[in-house]
Amino acid sequence: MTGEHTKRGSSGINGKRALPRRDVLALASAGAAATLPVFGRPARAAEPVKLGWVGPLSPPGGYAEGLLMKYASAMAADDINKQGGVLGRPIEILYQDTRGMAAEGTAAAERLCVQDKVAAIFGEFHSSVALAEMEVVHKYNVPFLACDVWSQEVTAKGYPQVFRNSITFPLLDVMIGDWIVAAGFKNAALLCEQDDIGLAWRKGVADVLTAHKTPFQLYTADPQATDFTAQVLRLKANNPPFDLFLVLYGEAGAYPMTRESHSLGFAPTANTALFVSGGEAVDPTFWKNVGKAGLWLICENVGLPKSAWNDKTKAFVAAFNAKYKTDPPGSAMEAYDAVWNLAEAIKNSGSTAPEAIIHGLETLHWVGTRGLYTYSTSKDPAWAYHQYMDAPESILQYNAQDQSSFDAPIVWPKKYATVPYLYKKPTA
Amino acid sequence: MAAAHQSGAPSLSARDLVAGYLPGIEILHGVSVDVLPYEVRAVLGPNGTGKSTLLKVLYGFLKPGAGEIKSGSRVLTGAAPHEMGGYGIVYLPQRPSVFPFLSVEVNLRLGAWRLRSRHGLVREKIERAFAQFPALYEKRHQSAGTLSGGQQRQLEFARSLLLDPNVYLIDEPTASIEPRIATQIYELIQGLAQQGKAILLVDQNIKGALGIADYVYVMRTGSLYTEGKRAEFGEDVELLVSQWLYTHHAPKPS
Amino acid sequence: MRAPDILLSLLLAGLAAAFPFLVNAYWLHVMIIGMIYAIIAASWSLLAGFAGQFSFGHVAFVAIGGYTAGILAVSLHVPLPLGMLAGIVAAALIGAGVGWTCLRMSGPYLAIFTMAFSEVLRITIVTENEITGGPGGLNVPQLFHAQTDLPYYYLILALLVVSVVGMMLVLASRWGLFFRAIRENEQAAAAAGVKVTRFRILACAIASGVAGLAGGFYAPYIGILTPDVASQDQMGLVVAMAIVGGVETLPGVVAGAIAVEFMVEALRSYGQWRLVLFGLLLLLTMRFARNGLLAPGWLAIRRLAVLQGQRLIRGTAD
Amino acid sequence: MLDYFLIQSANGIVIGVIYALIATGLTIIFALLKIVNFAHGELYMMGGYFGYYVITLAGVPPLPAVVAAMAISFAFAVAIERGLLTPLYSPGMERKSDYGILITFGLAVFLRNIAIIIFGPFPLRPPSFFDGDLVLGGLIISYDRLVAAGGGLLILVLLIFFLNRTVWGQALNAVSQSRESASIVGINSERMYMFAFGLGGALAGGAGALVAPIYSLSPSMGLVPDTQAFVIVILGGLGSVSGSIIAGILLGLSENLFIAFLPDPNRGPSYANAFGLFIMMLVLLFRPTGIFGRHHAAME
Repeated sequence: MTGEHTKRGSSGINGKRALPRRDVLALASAGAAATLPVFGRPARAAEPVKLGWVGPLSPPGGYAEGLLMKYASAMAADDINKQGGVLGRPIEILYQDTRGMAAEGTAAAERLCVQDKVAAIFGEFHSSVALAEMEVVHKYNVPFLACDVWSQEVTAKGYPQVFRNSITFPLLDVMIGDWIVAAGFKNAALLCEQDDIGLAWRKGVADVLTAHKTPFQLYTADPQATDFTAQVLRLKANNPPFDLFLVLYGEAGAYPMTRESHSLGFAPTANTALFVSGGEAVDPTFWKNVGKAGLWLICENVGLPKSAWNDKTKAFVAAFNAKYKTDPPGSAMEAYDAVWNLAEAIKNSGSTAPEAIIHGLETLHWVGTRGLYTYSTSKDPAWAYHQYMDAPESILQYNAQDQSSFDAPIVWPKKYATVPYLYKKPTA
Repeated sequence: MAAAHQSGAPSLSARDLVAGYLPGIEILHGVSVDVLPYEVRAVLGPNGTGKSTLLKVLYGFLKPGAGEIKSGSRVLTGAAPHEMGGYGIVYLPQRPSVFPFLSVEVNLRLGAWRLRSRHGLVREKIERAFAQFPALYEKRHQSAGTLSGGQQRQLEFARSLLLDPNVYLIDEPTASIEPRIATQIYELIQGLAQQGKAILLVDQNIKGALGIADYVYVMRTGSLYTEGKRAEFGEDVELLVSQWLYTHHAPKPS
Repeated sequence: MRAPDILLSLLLAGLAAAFPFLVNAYWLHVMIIGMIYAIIAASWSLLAGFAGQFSFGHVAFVAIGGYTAGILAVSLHVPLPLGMLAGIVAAALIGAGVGWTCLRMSGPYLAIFTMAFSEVLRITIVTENEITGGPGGLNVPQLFHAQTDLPYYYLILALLVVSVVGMMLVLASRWGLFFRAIRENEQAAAAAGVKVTRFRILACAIASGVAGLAGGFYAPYIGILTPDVASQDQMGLVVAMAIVGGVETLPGVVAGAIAVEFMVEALRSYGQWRLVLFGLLLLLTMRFARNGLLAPGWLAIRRLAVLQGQRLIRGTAD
Repeated sequence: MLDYFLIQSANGIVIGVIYALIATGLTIIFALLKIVNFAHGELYMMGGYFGYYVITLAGVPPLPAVVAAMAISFAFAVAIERGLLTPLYSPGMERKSDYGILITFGLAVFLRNIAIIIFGPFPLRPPSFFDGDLVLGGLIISYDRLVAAGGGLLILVLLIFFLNRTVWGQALNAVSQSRESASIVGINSERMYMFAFGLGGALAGGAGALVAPIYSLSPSMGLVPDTQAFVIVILGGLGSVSGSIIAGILLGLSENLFIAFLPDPNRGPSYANAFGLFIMMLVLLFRPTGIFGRHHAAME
């Protein structure tokens, strides 16, 4: 916390006097003069409030989700600016691609904090990258509202600058674990991609299953893998047979996996249920890719279930649909709300200073597309700190091919459930 | 030079060729040669003097920095090597140019690449070549790389004859080939000349080359040292040549 | 070294020392990353450019250096400087081992063998997450507890100078002569009495050790070490840096690495288009300026400096 | 147990055929141009998308679309060769293999990232060749996989026929053995390089179009096949087409069995890619030019 002064100070040493020289040097060494925003201009009347977005837009990161989050953020900025912006200033979002790599995240955050001098940063999709970015925002004291990162470490570190408006594994895992027990599954196979998301998810679910004494078996595979025949056949041949197959994979793997698992007669079948975690099953091209294999598939949804939609959710879904010809997944809603959260925090505390934004978020009481946002200040448990504790989460099971995720029956938790059953066995 | 022209117009002539592999390093400093039908013309000279380079320039592997190459009235300077066959020029490099992993038959077939769309004609020509070189027919399904050095040379000649060329540029045809076979190869070359081919022969085997040469060029360090008809050099020409060359490559009198 | 060289070197040294005070913290960070890459690219150049072993797995040694330091610090609480030293030793030893293993390989076989080594290492780091932290990353403690990057900057500057000058001295010695002889023609070198085996392995060990040093610094500086360090993308970036700088001069490679790093960062504002543009720039550079962009530029500057210097001398003489 | 082994083997062979198809393209490019094409996986990816758009935009049925994808891939690869690779043929060019590696690496970065912008980040899947699965006792193989393997096998057979029995194939082979000798018989080597790169691109593109209904298309789909193809061409010997086919099928088979039988089920699939690489490293140790390799170290 004291660091910010030193750091800010050190860039202040160079003050206005050194600016031209600094410009020239940076420009010359960059070799791409036109691309660099000129910094250090005197403030104009309606200088925009700059927010930085970080997230994957290219491989090896989860660029598909990243792009949807970027779309949603841009929509939020538009909507806010149409209403006159915040504190009479328009919102401007600077987007930084992190490629899902920690070092890229560090550089992106450095740039946003130091070069672009953003008021706050939001977004991200990979926990490992968020953890690297957090060190930077902590150093420069810039508020950071993490969206689709589920590792509990993010909030558990207790950095005052860091908030999260998505669910976190402890919440998700408990929900999935409770559902598994309630639905009466006896033997689960967990298969996930070998990366930060997959491993954290696997560990969380495994812990819950262990606690519930539900037998399970763990498998991991390369995140780039697309051929799962051998793996699925092995799972199918397992003795005792698995009655639940839980998968966490990026789109490029999850879709062929779903098709393969269906075509080889493993899951979803009357014997084995298929649960695809991570949001792939609510993405725009899900049905085009899996076809009939997606029928009876189960997945979690981190958006507000349709039954609980408010006017903002309805408006956002309609607008997103109109603009991008697809339903927005929960992660897009998180990004959309994140911009609004930050705008509200700035508005309420009347300043873009870090402390003001942090205070604004801590005292936030605002209804968005995913319900009523409040951020916990309790550190018990550690991950609860600055966590949106009521982040919506539910489990749905498709019961028709090409069904919109919004229309799919919700089986868990009971407060959102739209059908009386917990799990519908596929009919042959 | 005047004497050379008596037997007819040259099939290939080069004037004042200057060439080198690297910028600034010249290997040929202005060499002029003529190749005439019914004649074997030998280029002799010590190692590293630019004899092979001369052939490479003539065949288009190396573009000359200056000078001109003509075939009749057609200017060939700057033409690519794969076009040379079209002008009736054949090049036989020092290391046999057969394709070692392809069969003898396929090697021949590729020799008729220019005629590839005329299947019947190609087949006929290959049959004729096999008739001329029966040893090759026996090994037609074998990879060319498994043939002996002499047989590979035979294959090259057989292949080149498919297109009935009129100029042969030959580089050390008997390098690392046993003497008995070497004699056969020189006879083959002489036979080609008698059929009216124009032959330019670069050789280290001075005795062999002089045995069939009608005309001799002697090169030293990138330029012509002397030239003249074989007959003008008299009987002890070998000794003479080896004296010019001051090299240990001069054949011992046998 | 001639007078203009000394002059230019002094100028550069002054500029390097003053750099942190000329730019903001973001560009300082970019510079530090650029210098880490400079060490990696220069060591790769030693191996590929001078010793003729085109390795496509050099980043594996960065990972070995980094993970050795990181794991020692995290699991066994070994002090970081000691861990970094261990990382250099480990990288050099394993590098020597790999060099010994691929003694008989050359060209594309060597490139792909080393790439495979690097991939196997990366997959192992990913899979053995109990030890390495897996893809989620290994949290490495900080080296300095200062609030600015200044100490890191001066440390990496020193490491860069020491390693590059060290490698230049090696290249200027008899060893460097042997490296080049082996590159030009292994058989001929062996015939001339060069101990080919020994010097091929030696080149690998030196280059790998230096790469390990870069990794050892990278780990605590970024604070989190992920298996991507050893990815093929990173390797390509390093090779691109070396080529842009002109593989045959180490200072050129250093400049190339720093310039490419600044360029990649400057392209940030293009979002999704950034890597598209990077790929395009790489293609255009390779296609139209094959000898690198910087070495010819450097020569031009040097010529200008010599000219100016002469004019100056002439001016005072008049 | 025997059933399980046979089923796994059958699937392994199906995958192996696809591997072989990708790898033969890589090996042909290497044999002629003497460069390792680091953008080969991206040509595979582009071929898949070409097929997809031929189906969805032009309404061509899936099977003919594979042929169309190969034709477009051929033209695409030829354009790349003309634009980027011609400097390789100039006699004064030094460090040809470095140039080849870097230019194709830059191309891979460019194509992979522009694909996200052009084709969108989400996986796309063209319609099936034939819906449904073949069920033979315990053996279940989707018709899409059978078509992909069958189509791949057919392409490979045609390729072998082309290379060995037609004069154009023999000319390609001739240029790969000696550019100089090829010029002597009148073959324009540069045109053959262009043709070889186009052919390599068409083979990769055909593979991409064949697997599209099985794996779906995504901009990053070329990453793994690229590594696999390297493994295969090394095992088979750079430049050896039949070697690549055999090695491709063996790799598909052994990877599948590795996943199927590794005692630690958790790590198996994670190490599956490393397994192939490891085998390749072992082979290189004992045969530094691959199993069936001719000696093709550098461009002439």
